[in-house]
Amino acid sequence: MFPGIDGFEWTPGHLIFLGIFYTVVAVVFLTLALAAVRAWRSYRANRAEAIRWQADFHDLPARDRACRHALTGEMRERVCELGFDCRRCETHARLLEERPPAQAPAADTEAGGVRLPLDRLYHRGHTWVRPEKDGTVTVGLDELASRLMGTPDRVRLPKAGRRISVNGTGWRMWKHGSDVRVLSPVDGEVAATGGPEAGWYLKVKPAEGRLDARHLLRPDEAAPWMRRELERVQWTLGHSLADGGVMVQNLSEAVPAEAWDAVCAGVFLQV
Amino acid sequence: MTMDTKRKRPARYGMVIDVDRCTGCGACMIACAVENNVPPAQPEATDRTGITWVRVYQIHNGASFPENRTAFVPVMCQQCGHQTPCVSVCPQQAVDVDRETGIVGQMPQRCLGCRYCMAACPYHARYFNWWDPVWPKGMERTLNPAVAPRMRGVVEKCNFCQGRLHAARERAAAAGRAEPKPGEYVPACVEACPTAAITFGDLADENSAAAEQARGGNTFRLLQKLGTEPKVYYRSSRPWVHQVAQQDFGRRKKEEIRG
Amino acid sequence: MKVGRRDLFKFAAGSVAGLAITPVPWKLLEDTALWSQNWSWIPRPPRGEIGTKFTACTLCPAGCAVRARCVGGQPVALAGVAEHPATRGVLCALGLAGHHLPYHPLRVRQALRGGRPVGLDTAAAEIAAALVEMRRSGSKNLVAVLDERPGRTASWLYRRWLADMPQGRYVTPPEREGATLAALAELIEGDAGPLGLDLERVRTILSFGAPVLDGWSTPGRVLRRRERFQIVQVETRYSRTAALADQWVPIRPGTEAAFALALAHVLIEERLYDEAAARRAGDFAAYRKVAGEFPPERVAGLSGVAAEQVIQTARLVAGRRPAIAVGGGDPGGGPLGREEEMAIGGLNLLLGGLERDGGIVRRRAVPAPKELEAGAAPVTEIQDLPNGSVGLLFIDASAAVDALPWRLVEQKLASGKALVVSLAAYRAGYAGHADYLIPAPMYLESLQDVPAPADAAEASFSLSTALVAPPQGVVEPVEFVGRVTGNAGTLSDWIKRRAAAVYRTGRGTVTTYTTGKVEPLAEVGSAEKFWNALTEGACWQDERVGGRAAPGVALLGRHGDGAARLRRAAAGRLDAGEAPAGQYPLVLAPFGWRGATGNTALSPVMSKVYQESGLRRAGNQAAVHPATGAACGLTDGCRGVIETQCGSCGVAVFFDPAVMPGVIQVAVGPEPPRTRSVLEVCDLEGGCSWRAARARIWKV
Amino acid sequence: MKSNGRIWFPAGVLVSLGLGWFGFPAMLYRAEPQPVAFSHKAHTGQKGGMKCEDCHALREDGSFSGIPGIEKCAGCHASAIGSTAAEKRLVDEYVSQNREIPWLVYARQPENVWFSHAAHIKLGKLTCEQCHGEHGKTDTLRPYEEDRISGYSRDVRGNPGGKKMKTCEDCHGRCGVGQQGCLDCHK
Amino acid sequence: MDRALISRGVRRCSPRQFLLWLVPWAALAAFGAYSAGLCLVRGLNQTNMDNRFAFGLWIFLDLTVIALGAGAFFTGFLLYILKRHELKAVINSAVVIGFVCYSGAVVVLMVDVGQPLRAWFTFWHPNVHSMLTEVTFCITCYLTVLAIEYLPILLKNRKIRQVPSFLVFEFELHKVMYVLAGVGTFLSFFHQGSLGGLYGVLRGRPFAFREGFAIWPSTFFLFILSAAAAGPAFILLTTWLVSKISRKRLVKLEVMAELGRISGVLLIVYVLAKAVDTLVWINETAPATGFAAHQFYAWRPFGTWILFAEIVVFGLAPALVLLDEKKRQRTGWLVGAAVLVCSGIGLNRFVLTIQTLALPTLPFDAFLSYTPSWQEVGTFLAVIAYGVLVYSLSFRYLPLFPQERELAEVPRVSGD
Repeated sequence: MFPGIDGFEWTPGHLIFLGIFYTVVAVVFLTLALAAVRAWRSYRANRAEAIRWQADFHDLPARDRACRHALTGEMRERVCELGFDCRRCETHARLLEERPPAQAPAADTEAGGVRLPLDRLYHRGHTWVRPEKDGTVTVGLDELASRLMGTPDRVRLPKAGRRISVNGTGWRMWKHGSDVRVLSPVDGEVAATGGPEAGWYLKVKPAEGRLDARHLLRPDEAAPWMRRELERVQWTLGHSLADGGVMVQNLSEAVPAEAWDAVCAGVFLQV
Repeated sequence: MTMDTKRKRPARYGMVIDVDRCTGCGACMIACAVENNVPPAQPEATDRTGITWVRVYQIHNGASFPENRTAFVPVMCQQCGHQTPCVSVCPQQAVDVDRETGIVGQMPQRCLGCRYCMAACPYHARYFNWWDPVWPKGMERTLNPAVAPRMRGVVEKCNFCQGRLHAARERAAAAGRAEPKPGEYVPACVEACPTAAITFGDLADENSAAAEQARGGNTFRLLQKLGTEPKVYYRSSRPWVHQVAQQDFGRRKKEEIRG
Repeated sequence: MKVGRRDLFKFAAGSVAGLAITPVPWKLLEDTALWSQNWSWIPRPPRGEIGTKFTACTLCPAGCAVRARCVGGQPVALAGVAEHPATRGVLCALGLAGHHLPYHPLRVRQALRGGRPVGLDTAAAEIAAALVEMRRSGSKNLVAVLDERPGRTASWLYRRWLADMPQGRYVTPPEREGATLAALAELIEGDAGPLGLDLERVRTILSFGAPVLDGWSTPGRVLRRRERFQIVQVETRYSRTAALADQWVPIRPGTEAAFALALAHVLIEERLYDEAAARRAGDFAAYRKVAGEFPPERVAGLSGVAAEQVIQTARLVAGRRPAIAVGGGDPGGGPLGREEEMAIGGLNLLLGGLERDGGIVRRRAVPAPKELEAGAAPVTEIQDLPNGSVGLLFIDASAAVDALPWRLVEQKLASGKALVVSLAAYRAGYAGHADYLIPAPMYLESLQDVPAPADAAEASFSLSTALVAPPQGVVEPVEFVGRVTGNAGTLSDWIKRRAAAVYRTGRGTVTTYTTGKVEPLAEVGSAEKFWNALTEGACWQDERVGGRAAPGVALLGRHGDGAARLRRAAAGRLDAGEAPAGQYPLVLAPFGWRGATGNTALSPVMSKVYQESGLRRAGNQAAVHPATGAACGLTDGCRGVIETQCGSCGVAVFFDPAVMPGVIQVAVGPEPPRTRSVLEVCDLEGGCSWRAARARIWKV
Repeated sequence: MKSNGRIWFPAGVLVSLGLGWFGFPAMLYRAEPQPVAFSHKAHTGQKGGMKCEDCHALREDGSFSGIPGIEKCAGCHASAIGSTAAEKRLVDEYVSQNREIPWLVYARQPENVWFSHAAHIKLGKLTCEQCHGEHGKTDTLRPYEEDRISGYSRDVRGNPGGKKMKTCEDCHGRCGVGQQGCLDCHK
Repeated sequence: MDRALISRGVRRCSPRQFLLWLVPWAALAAFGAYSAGLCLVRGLNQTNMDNRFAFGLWIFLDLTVIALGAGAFFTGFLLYILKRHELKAVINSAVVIGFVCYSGAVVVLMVDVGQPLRAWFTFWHPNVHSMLTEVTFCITCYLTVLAIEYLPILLKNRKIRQVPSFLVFEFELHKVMYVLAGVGTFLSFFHQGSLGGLYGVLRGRPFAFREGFAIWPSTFFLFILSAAAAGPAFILLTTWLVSKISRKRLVKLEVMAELGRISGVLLIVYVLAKAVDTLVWINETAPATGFAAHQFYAWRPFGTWILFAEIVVFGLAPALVLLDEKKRQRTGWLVGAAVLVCSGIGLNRFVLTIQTLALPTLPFDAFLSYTPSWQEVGTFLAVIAYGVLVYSLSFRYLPLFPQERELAEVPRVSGD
C-alpha cells in the first residue's frame, strides 16, 4: 500500500486504487479536522451557550417553536426559525411596525390560573424580566415555572459579574433528581443573585446599558402563550392538571416522576 | 551480475498424468506429505478437512456391477497458467505465479486465512489448516528442512515441491549454473509414483517428455472450458475416462448426492 | 495540586495520542503478526548436513531398496533405488513413510506383562521359568515360535534353536504369495526346490484375486513392466488390480477352483494346452476327467461367469503365452485355499509355464550359515498345528505383513495356561492378546537381512541397515527368545555369517546403489568387502538357474486325494460351510492392503489415504451394492452390524455400485480403536482360508 | 485547578513518547551473551591468518556449512592456547567434552526463509563483507538480541540497518534476479 | 443516574425493566463471545467449515448484515445529498443500525479469518485486483465513517452534551455531516458492489461467475441495487419493531411510507436487472464455461424454486406492494413487504455464498451440504445480540428518533 513496502509495484491498478483510497481517507480526516478546528474556535469564542440553544431549539418539536404571532392569532401556524430571538426577526419588526402594540391592559392578566403581572416582560423559557429603576433588570421564574419547581432541591446561580446572554444558561436548578437549565432572557452582566425565597433570581446589568426587549413577550401576548404552555404540559402528562379551571397549586408534586423530565423539558425548552 | 548467471528463459513446469497407469496406491500422497511436512490427520479430521496436496480421486463410469469401471485421477494444484483463479482473488498477495517457473506459489506466512482462494479454485486443490500441525512426539525429527511447516489458519497447496526446486537450484548454483538441468528437479510425487504414471517437465521446452506427451493425443485437462489453462494434463486411452472427466456434473446420479 | 477526574481523562487522552506517534503500536502490530508466523508450538525441522544413506525396506517381504535422505544423519524422506535390479526405484506408500515408524504413538518402549510395565529381565526370567516348569512337568504342550516373516537369518536362528527342543515347533502364517508356487512344488515329482516367477518375461498373468497391481510380489518387478504383460483378473471384488486389468472376470466368492477347472476344461477341449507338459503329467487322463466335470456351462452356474466368458478367457490366456496363473489370496482376505492353489498350479502346468522363460522358474535358496541350515526345525504352517497343542508361543510380530485372525492362533493354544509372548514394536495386532509384550526394534532401528521374496526368479540378498538408534529397552526378538531358551547369539553376527555364506557361493552379481555399477560377486575381493558394500548400499543377486530339464508332474498332486479335494473345493467353498443360506443370505468378503491389515502400525501420515481422502477404505468399512443395501434396510454412510456364525462386529456401511450384489466387502485395516476387527468374525474354514463367509447385516 | 488543567494532555503525550521510544525497545529485546567469547579478529588477523571460507564453507551440494562444529575448534584448541578464562572455558566445557557450542546466530533466518549462500557466492559473486560487513574483523561478539514477541533476531528484523525482506528485494531488483516470486526465497 | 442520561421529553421504561431486557441478550452475547473465543484460541476446527465449504454461516451473515446495514448510507445519501428532509426522522437510527451491522460484520470477519493477527497485511500488501481488498478497504473506511457519524449521536446524550467542548464539537461535526455522508455513500456503493463482485469474479465457480462491465461483474451492480433497496426496508422494519417493543410512536407514518416507497422503487429496478442478468447468465455465461444453467438446480433442495422465490416472491411481490400508494398507508402491508424484502436479501446472499460452494465443479465432485457447528451459531447469535444491545442502549440514552418527543406530546386520537 505504501511505496517502498515489500512487493510494492506501481501499476495503473495501484495508482487508481490507492489514489481513491487516500482521497477518501484524506477527506474523512480533513472533515474531522475541520470540525475539530471549528469547534475549537467556537469554544474559544465562548459560543458554546449560543450553540447549545441553537441546537436545542432545532431539536424542539415544531409545535414548541410556534411564533409568538401565531400564538396571538396574528398569523397562522408560523414556526420560529430564529431561536425565539425576535430581535433579529424581520417579520416581527414588520409586524411591530404595522401594528404597534396596543395600550397595555390595566390590570394583571391571568391565564389558566397563572398570574401574569403587568410590570414585567416574559421570556419563552418561562422567566420574566422586570426593569428596575437603577437601570438593571430583575429576572425571575414565572408562576408556572415557580409552581413546577416548587422549592428546588438545589440552585446554582452565576456569580456576580458573570456575563449571560439571551437563551444561554441563566442559572441551573435541581429538583426530583434532575436538572433544569433556565434560559437567560437578557444579555448582560449579573449584578446580584437572589433565589426562590426572594422570588427573583438574578439582577442583571443589561448589555449596552439598556434592555432590548424586542424578543420578550408583553403581558398581553403572554396570556395566549401561557394557555398554550399549560396545554402542552397537560399533553405531556396525558391528564389534566386543572383543578376547577385553575391549575393545581402544588404542581411540582402533581407531576408524576416518570413525566418530570418531559414536563421540565417542555417548560424550559430544552432537550 | 553477469548474464550467464541469469536464467535464459522462463520455464513452464507442468506434468502429464497417465490415468491408465495410476493404480490409486496413494504413494504420491504419502511422498508429498513426507516431502512437504504435511502433518498427519487430527483424530477429528475427515476427507473434507484433511490436507492432501495431491488427492487421488476415484472416478466411475457410472455403471453398476459388473459393467462398472474405475479410474484414478490424482488432482493436485493444476498450476493454472491463465487467469489463475486464486491469484487475483487473494487480498494480500499471498499467492503468485512465478514468472520464471509458471508455478503458482502460496505463501502461508503472508496468508491471513480468508479462504477466498479456496472458494475460487474449481479444482479444490487448496487446503486450509483447520488445526495446528501436530506430529507424534519425536516425529518432528523426520521433518524435511527444505519446507517450513505451516501453522493453523492458513491455506496451503501443491507447489510442485518448491523445496526440491530450491535444492536443485542450489546444487546448480554450486556448479555455477543458474538453473537445474532437466531431470534434476522432480517433485516428490513424480519420483514416488511406482508406475511412473506422472511425467514432469518444462512444457515450454518443446523437447521435454512432458511437452511431448502433452502435445500427444489422448490428453485432456480438467475443466478446460473455464479457460484457466492448467499445466497438469491427463491422458487416458479409455474413452469413458475422457467422457467422465470432461462431463458436466449435472449428469450425476441422485444416489451420489450427499446431504 | 488537585487532580480531578477530568484531568485524568485528559492525561489518558494525551497518552493515547502520544502513543500513536511512538513505535509501540506499529511494532506490536508487526511483531504479533511475526509471532503468528513463528509459533513456538509449530515444530521446526532439524537443520544439518543433508546426506544420503541406503537401506532396504523390511515392512514386507519384497525388501525394496531404499534411498534415505538424511539431515544430520536422521532420515527425513525415503525413496526407491532405481539401480536396484528387482525393485527398480519403486517404494509403496507404506515404505515411503517408513521413517516415521520409530516414532509412532503406539510404540512399545517397555516390556509389558498383562498390559503393565515389567522389567525386561524379570519378564525373561519369568518366561524362562515357565519353560523350565513345562519341561519339568513333562507337559506335552509345544513350545512354538510364530515367525511372521520366514526366511530371515532370525528365522533360521529360531529354527535351529527350536530343533534342539523336543517340543519346539517353528510356525509360520499360512503361505500367501508363495502359495501358488508351494502348490506347484507339490505337483512336481522329486524335490522341485524353490520356484520363482519370471515376471520379467511373462506376457499374461491370470490372477485369481492376487493384488497384482496393488503391492503384490515385488512391486518394482510388476509395476515398472506393466506394459509388457496383460492381466486377467479373476476376482469377486473390483479391486485396484481388477480396475486396471485388461480383463476383469467377476466371480462369486469361493468359486475359484471351479473356474480354474473350467478353464482347464476349455484348454483341454480346445487343445490349447501345452502338449509337452501334458505328456509329462502322469495323471493327465485323471485330471482331464475331473476338469471334464466342470464344463463352462456348469461353472457359469457356480461362479456367475457366463460360459462364453470362461471360454474366451481361456482362449485369451492360452493365446498370449508365456502365461502364468497366480493365486495367493488377499492380504486381508486370507489365503485362497490349498485346493484352489492346486487347481491354479494345474493351470500353470497346462499352459506350459513350468521351466520356461516368462513362466515358473527354478531358483536357488539364499544360503544360510551351515551351522543353522544343518538341523533346522521344519517349517509348519500354523493351520497344520494340532488345535490346543501350544503351551508357550512366541510371536515375532516385528515383521508382520498380512492379516492373521487371532482366532486362528488362539485355536492352537493349549486350553488353560498357555503363555503367549509377543515380540512387537507396537501395541497393535495381537499385542492385546499376549501375556508378555516385549518391545522390539522397528524398521530402520536394527540391522536385518533381506533375503529374496517368495516369488523371486533368483536368489538375492541385501541388508536393511539401522539408520536411527532404537529407544532404550528395546530388544531384538530373536535374541530375547534365545536368552529365554538358553541360546546365546547376536543377530547381527549371524547376519554377517550369512553374508559370508552368500559370498562363498561366488555366483551372481553385486549392484552398488550409488554408482549403479554391477560387478560379479567373485570380483568383490573378500567377504569383508562384500559386507561393507552391503552395509553401504548394495545388493547381491544370484544368477538364473540354467539347465532346464522339465520334470515329471502330477496334475492332481502326489498324494492321490487330489481329485476328491478338487471336486469338493470346486463345488464352492461357501456351500461347503454349515451356515444355512436362508439365515445368512449375504457373503462377507474381507479384503485389505499389504502391510496395512492391522497387525502392525502404519505411519500416521497414512491418514492421507485413509482418513483424509476416500482413497482407501479404513478397517471395518463395509461396501455393499446399493441394491443389496436397500434390500437389507441400509443407507449409505450408516452404521451396521455384520453377523456370521462366528460372531458379529460393527461396521460403517458405504454403497458402492461396483460391489457384486449379495456381497459385503469389508476392509481389514487400521481399525478405529476398540472395534472388533471383521477378521474375528470370518469363517476360518479349517484355518487356511477366511476369505468368504455367509453373513447378514443390519442397520443400527 | 483550572490553570493546570491544560498541562495534562501534553503530559500524557510526553510520557507516552518517552516510554514508547526508549522504554519499549529496551523491554522488547532480550539480550543473550554468546556462550563463548570469540574473536574473529584473532582468527583472521595476522596471528590466525584464516579466511572466512576456512570455517564457513560451501558443501559439495551447495549447502552452506554455517558455523563450524566443535571438531573444527578442537583442531587448534585441543588444549588451551593462552591462559584466558574464556579459553579455559572453551576447552573445559566444550572441546574436552566434545560438546557443540550453542552459538546464537545473528543472521539466522526464520524457518520460512530459504537462503542459498551458493547462489549468492557462485552466481552473484558476492563477497562475505557485502552482506556481513566487517564481521570477520571484530574482536568480540556482541550479545544476541531476540525479539521477545516474534522470536526474531534483532539483526534480521529490528535494527534500523537490519536485513529485512526489503533488503533482499532491492538487491534482487537491482540485479534482475528472482522476479518477485515469493517462493523464490520462501519455503 | 440512569434518568439523568435519558433525553428529556421522551419516556423510557424503568431501569429494572431495561435490565431485564438486556440480561438475555447479554447472556447470548457472552455465549457468543465464548464461542468466538474458542474459534480464536483453538482455531477454526471448532467450526463445521471445511476445505470445500471454505465459507459458511459467517460469510452469509456478513453479507446479509452488510446489505441490511446499507440503510445507513442510503438514508444518509437521500437526506444529506438529495435533501429528503423527512428522512431526518430516521437518520440517527439508521446510522446506529449501520454501525451495528458493519462493526458486527467486521468482528465476525476477524473470527472467520484463520490469522486475524495478520489481517492488516491487506493494507500493507494489497492486491488491488482482488475484490476482497476493495471490500476490506471500503469496509474499514466506511466503518470509520460510521463511527464518526455515530459520534455526534453519542455526544448528543443529555449528560455528555453538558460538557461544552463536546457540545460544540457535536454541533460543528453535524454541520459537515454531508461530506461524510457523501464519502460514506461512495464507499458503501463500492463495497456493496465488491461484495457482489466477490463471487461474480469466481471464474472457477460457474454458478456464481458473471460477465460484467469493465472490471466489475454484473453481481457488483445487483448487490448495490439490492442493498440500497433492502436498507430502507430494514430501517422501516426495525423502526416498526422498536416501536412495537417500546410501545412508543417514534416516527410519523409518512416517513415509514416514504421509506417503503424508496425501497419499492429500487426493488423494482433491481428485480428487472436481476431478471435480465439471470437470462444472460442462463443463455450466455454459464454455457460458455461448460455448464448448462439447469444443472445447477439439479440438486435437492436447491431447485429452480430458489430462482423463482428470489425474483418473484421476495422481489416482485414486495416491490408491487411498496409501489402501491394505498397499501403504503397501511402499516401491515408496509411491514409485511419489508419483511419480504429483508428475507429476500438474505436468500440472495445465501444462494451466492452457500449454494455456490455446495455445487460441485469437477465432474467427479460430490454435492456437499454443511451444517454450522454450535460455535458458529453462537458467534452468529452474538452478533445479533451485540446489535440488539448496542441499539437498545442507543435507543435508551441517545436521541435516535427526533419525532418521538413531538409524537409523545400529541394527545392520542383514536384511530391514529
